[in-house]
Amino acid sequence: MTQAIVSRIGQALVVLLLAFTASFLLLQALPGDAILIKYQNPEMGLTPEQIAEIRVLYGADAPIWAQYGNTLWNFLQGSFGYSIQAGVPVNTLLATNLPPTLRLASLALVLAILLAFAIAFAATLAPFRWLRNALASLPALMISVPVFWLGIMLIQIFSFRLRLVPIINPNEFQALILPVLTLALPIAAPLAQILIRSLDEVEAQPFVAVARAKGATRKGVLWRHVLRNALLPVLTIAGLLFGELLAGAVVTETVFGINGLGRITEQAVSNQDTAVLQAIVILAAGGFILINLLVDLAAPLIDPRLKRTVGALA
Amino acid sequence: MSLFARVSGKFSRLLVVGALLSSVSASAVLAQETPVQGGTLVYLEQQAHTNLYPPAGGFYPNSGILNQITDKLTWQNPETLKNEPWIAQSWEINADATEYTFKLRDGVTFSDGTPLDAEAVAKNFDTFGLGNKELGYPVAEAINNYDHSEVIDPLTIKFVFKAPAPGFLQATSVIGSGLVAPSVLDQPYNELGDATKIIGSGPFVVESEVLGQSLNLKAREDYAWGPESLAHQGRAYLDAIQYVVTPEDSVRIGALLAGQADVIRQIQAYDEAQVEQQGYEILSAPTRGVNNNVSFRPENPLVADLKVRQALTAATNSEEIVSTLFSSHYPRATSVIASTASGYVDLSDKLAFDQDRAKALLDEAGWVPGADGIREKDGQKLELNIYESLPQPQNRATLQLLSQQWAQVGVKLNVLAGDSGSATTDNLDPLKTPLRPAMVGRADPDVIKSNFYPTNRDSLLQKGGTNPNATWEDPELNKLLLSIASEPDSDKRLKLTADVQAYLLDQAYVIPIFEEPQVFAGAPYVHDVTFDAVARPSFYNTWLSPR
Amino acid sequence: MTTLDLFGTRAPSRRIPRFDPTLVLSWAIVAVVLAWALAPGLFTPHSGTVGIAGNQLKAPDAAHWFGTDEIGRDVLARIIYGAANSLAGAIVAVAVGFFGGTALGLVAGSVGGKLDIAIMRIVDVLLSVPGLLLQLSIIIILGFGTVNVAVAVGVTIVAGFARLMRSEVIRVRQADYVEAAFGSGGRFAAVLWRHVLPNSLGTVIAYAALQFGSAILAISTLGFLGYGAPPPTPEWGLLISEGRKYLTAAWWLTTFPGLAVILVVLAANRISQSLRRSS
Amino acid sequence: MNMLAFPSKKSLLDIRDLTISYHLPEGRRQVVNGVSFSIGEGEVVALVGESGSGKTTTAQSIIGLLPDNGRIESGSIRLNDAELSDWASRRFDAIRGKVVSLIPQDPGSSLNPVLTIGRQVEEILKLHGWRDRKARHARVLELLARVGLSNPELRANQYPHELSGGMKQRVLIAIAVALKPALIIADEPTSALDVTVQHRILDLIDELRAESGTAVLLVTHDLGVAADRADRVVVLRKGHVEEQGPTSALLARPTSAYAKQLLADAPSLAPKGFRDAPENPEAAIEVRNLRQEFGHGKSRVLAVDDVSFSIARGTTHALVGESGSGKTTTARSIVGLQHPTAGSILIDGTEVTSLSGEARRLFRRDVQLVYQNPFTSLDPRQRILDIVGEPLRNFETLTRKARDERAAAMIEKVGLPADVITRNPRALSGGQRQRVAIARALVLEPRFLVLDEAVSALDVTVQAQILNLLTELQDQLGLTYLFVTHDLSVVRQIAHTVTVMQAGQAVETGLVARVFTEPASPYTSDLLAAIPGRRLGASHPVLHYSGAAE
Repeated sequence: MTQAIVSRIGQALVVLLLAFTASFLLLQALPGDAILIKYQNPEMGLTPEQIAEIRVLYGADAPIWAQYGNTLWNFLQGSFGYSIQAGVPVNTLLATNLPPTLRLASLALVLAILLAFAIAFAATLAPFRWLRNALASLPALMISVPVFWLGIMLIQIFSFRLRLVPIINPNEFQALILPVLTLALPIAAPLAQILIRSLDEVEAQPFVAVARAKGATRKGVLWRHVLRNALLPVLTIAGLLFGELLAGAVVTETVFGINGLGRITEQAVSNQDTAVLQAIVILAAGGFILINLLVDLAAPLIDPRLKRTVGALA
Repeated sequence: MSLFARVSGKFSRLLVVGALLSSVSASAVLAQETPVQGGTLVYLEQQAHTNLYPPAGGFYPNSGILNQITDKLTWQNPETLKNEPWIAQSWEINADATEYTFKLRDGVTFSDGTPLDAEAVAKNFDTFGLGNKELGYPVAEAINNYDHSEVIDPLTIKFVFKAPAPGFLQATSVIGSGLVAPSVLDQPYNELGDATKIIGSGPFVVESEVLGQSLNLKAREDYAWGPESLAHQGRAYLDAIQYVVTPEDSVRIGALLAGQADVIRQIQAYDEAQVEQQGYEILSAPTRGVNNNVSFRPENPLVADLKVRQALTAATNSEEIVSTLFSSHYPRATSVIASTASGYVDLSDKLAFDQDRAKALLDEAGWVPGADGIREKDGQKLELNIYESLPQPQNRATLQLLSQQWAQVGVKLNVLAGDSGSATTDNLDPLKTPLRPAMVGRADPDVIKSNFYPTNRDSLLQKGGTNPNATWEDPELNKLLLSIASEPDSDKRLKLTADVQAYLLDQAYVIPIFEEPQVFAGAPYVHDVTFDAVARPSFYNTWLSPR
Repeated sequence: MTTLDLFGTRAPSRRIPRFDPTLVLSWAIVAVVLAWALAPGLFTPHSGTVGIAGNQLKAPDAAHWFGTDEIGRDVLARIIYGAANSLAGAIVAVAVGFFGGTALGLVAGSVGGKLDIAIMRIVDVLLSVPGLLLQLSIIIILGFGTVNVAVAVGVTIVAGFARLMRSEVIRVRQADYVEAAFGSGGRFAAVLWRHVLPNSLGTVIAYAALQFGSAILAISTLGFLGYGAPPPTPEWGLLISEGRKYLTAAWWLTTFPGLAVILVVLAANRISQSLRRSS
Repeated sequence: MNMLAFPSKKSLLDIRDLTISYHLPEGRRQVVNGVSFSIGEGEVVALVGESGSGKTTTAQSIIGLLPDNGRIESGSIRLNDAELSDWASRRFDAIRGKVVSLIPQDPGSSLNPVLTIGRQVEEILKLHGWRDRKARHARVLELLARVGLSNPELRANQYPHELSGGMKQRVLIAIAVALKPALIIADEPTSALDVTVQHRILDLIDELRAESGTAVLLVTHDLGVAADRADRVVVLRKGHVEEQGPTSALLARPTSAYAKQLLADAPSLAPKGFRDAPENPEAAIEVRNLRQEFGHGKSRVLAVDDVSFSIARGTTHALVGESGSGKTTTARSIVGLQHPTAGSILIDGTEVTSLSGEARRLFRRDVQLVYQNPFTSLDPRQRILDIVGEPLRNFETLTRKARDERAAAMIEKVGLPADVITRNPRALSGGQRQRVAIARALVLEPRFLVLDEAVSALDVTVQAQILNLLTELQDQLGLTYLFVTHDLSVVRQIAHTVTVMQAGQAVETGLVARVFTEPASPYTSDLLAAIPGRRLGASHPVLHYSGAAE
């Protein structure tokens, strides 16, 4: 067991290193150049020679392998370099922008899970077949709506038409309602779909009939027997949805004008601020790998049959 | 001249000075109503500020803040475009405009308590005029030929120029010449993105900020040095201003109409009707600079031929663009610079829309229609690329209309959307981008030089400018531009300005489309938002009537 | 035992009748959109790219069912002409993901061993790098345009296809009929081609239909972030994202393309569901 | 037993003209059609029929657990004077477990994998009003002990996957009898279990039933089981009651044609004699000291441990044993699907264990395997003609036409109608599919055929047909069979010689007649004794071998 965990963590580190290398190469392939983008601004009135000097200052003229080595070495020491666009160390940038995104994303994930369960249970237990079918197709509708459009529509409806939640100068709680909802709905949809399918499949298992034969009610069986068995695929998918969460955060933060990792990502791509992007890739990949590692380790707690084997990533 | 907006049938209280051209009252209250002190103004900005080094104030989000927290040596009356005393009580200029001496007002302090004296002013202008390599400060665009400063006494300062600098007096009034405490200029340029580090002498002080998201200003209680000619003296009426960055157009306007904001910047022409219909007010101010235009890069062989450029000018129907996309606040361009800019001459006959002439010119130039309707010459198609410019109002729609118009004479214009990185790189390469949308706002003839001179904005990408590989240049144009920047006689300067306008259009280097305003919208209870000569809002006089 | 194991396998509670109106409707939507893509001229007299000045921002009426946009183009015509771009974009994206992912998954699942481990680590890397960031970088490298955007979206869905294909291949490989095919003298490649591939593809094709919908959404999100096809291309995602600026003045600009996307994505979802059930 | 405590003569369950149908995508399908029977208190009634006969549906309706799409169209189900046919599912909650309980078919999937055994047994007590935790716990341990599980404390804390199939079925029985219900519905309670375990489980049910006077409705496809255990038998076919009556009377003098057929086909009751041993045995297959290990280190498993036997040309050798005995592993080594750890396998002088690559592929021309499950051994996407023709494609360069002709001829030979060739396996019944599998195995005209539980998944009548077919083909083509099975009665019918395996070892090898009549090992005796149908045998003059076990 411990041996399995150790090898599992080893694999995760390999993936992380590969992700670092792949993203380094990808970012090197970007055609633009952050220094030019930042300093080729008419208001600055810099000559091409001056820009070249700045380039040397940032070490952007070193050969690729040396830059790779330097970047990797700095990363290992916990330093993510210097953002050319923002003019501050990337660590500083992350320190201010990571917490709001983490808060947004974790609340959205929690809400998504709650929503998914609510929808799945309603779709399984609703009294009429047409109602069950309608509820079961709700998630499909939810993932058919572009996230940014959803955000804008939510603002229009809840803030401007119904005037329930102010978008300008909201209090801390109000500030989170619409963004969290925007981010949560598209995440909740696939979770709900998996959960509905999973509940259906588990309900068809013989042990459910046995439990019913003991005299348990349908609801009781759903709670005591079906749910825990249906959780595993949901957990796995929830781990994989981590990436979606970041993509959603980019859009949500842009629509709502919130500072955060998502917005930083978008700006860094636009300005080709590679140091920032490299840090974000590693942070996101690390988060993804960690979450899926946790999912793997948590799975045996839900299903005792898995205690012996710890599977590959996710 | 109906450049200011007002609610029809109602009557606006206009500011005592400068009102005719640029001050707009956001409400229909009686003239007798007296301003009320207090309240917080919520101002929605489209983009976050980038850097608050005053010369970086050309960027609207920067200037919207700088204008409240800094004062300038002189105040340019938006009505007369004359420079009037502000921090400088009086000044002298020598005959050939190479020496300027300013007498400063006494008792002015920065918000950290340090005096605004000749030393401080010297430090400011030395940095603006010469830059600072170590700390990364670039040279200010508005200041030409600067040599050095001399502190005569604590309240007298003299600036010396290498060559005549007739535009300097006006330059002391622009947003880029806002005065900051000397300690600010000892910090690296890069760190001035943090608004809390900017210490000015203006009527408001930075209280707090969330970078990229919001900024709070509070009124400075001891402020007592507003421009002399303003009726309002002393501290600002508002207690505070809150800037909230709200990039989505629909969210800004929605928030205003839902009562969550008081003033918003950048309202598009199509939303104006909606705003007025609900009793809100459009606040529009002209920018008085180089008109919104597309500029040619003659280095590109496709547009190197004058006839092609002239043909494209004739193929452009700016009237249609204005009437389709814009409102009365966006007058059709009649010259390179706006009709409200100094030195303007009406050259609309050079900009006449005439498709037949365009076709004839292209035929003459050897471009004949090909099978697909696009003109060809030596197997090459007359196909041009242009990147849309995100900050300009409805630029994507404008360029698409332009593309439709040019298609009618057999020219293909591809409108490119790109990430800012690719756009920046490609826009430096005339072979990739034979055209580029441009505009500059500044109320001095220098603005033409700013836009076209190689070491400034270099709109045409000449040799010696931003494109290191450039080989093309127009020495005659550059000579004209330089002479504007250094002609001390103001009448001669205006004449030269007229010549440059004519020259640019004769050479068809640029196709002006419309005079670009800054359009704001305000709630009915917001009064007396004023604008400087180039449409930067000032909230010094602004007050909120009780709701 | 062949006894009907009815205590065990409860009949699924949400069955599909043979004639399912929602499924028929879904195919009908796809058919209409496909027809739009192939022959847009048959469905609208208006141009999809050229507007009529003076006709701008007209609310929906008899002449322009979905209204007109800011430079006087018919919104319905934009949607109809845009079908080709949107479908082509989604198809290219799914094709990249499908062929790339299927090839990787097939090799990993059938060869196994070290190659499997290596391929799956690559897939893990693809999964762990944020998809949106990958997409944006690829677009910047390849340049803007419908196909490039689609390729970028496609690359990010390779991983999902690869994992699914691998698990399907492993499932099918363990089936008796595959062993029987080896047992009756089949060579590796022949068995792969005749049995493993066809039997693994069913689920993967259902997944492809699902991804088709997601691809349309992903492309529109890129449009929103300013990485869409260049104007005046009438691509649906772009129509929604450009139209959103006019929400206060002209709701129809963003609403109708939005509905078009929602309907097609829903239809793709529904079709995917039916494909999954039948495979 | 409150409301059910009535005089024992009284009928407990009374079903009259019960008609049930399923609402399927293609329309309504009636699966139970006017079924009537009754069960007296304490009585055991067997509901016998093959797949699709409606026996399980009937049983489900009694406990109110019909699938969502199943509906009682007409008829009545009276349990102790209560009419259940129009009850909503929710009303059943009160009687389920308490008055009527269930022993399910497949113990492997009938326990919740994520809950401990103890909690699952406890649940039924909790649901029916046992509030005291301690009392519940004590009762759980008592029940587990009563159904014969050693160390109940430990078992209660274990998860289902830690128990064997037989143990799981004991747990399920504990649940079913926990509240001493009036009626237990036992739905094929032993068909997923090994024969010796089967026997013990049925004994346990009998015992507990006798103890509490509970009636049992025994749903089974196995006439032998019904014969041994039931007081009365109800024979179902296609939703109709073909015949019913007291067990002995029905078995002795069946009146309906179907019941007669069923009796004739039941292997355990088959009246045939043993097959004759070959005159001069020439060993075609020689297995010597075969050893197969799986895994390594701690998780190493010894699946086959020093097994040797030989098979004479043209005969059938049976490899018999319970699950985990190593019989299938041995068979798979012989067809070259896995490499044994040690030992040798000679087929016509060729050492199979050293074959690899192309040589192994070519060897497969001569040795073919038929799988247990005809539902998984045929590619669902191929046409029957292509399935049968595929081996030809692998080994012979024929035109498509020639190949199709040979395949079609083979299909005809195994007794399939010509019109199946263009269909998919899906469209065929289990028996037809197994014929296809045999056709595929024989199309290359191999000399050896290994049949891995090839008839176990089939209904008895179909099973009999396939066995006849195999015998015919052997006579025609001179084939040598290795027949792997858990079912001794089938061995008796088809094999000349037999090897009995237990826990990886061959405990006995010899002629079938000798092994059946004079088993040398006690294990073989156990196996023989566990064959159901002894009671039936007693009433049937021809069958006497069962006595051999005593």
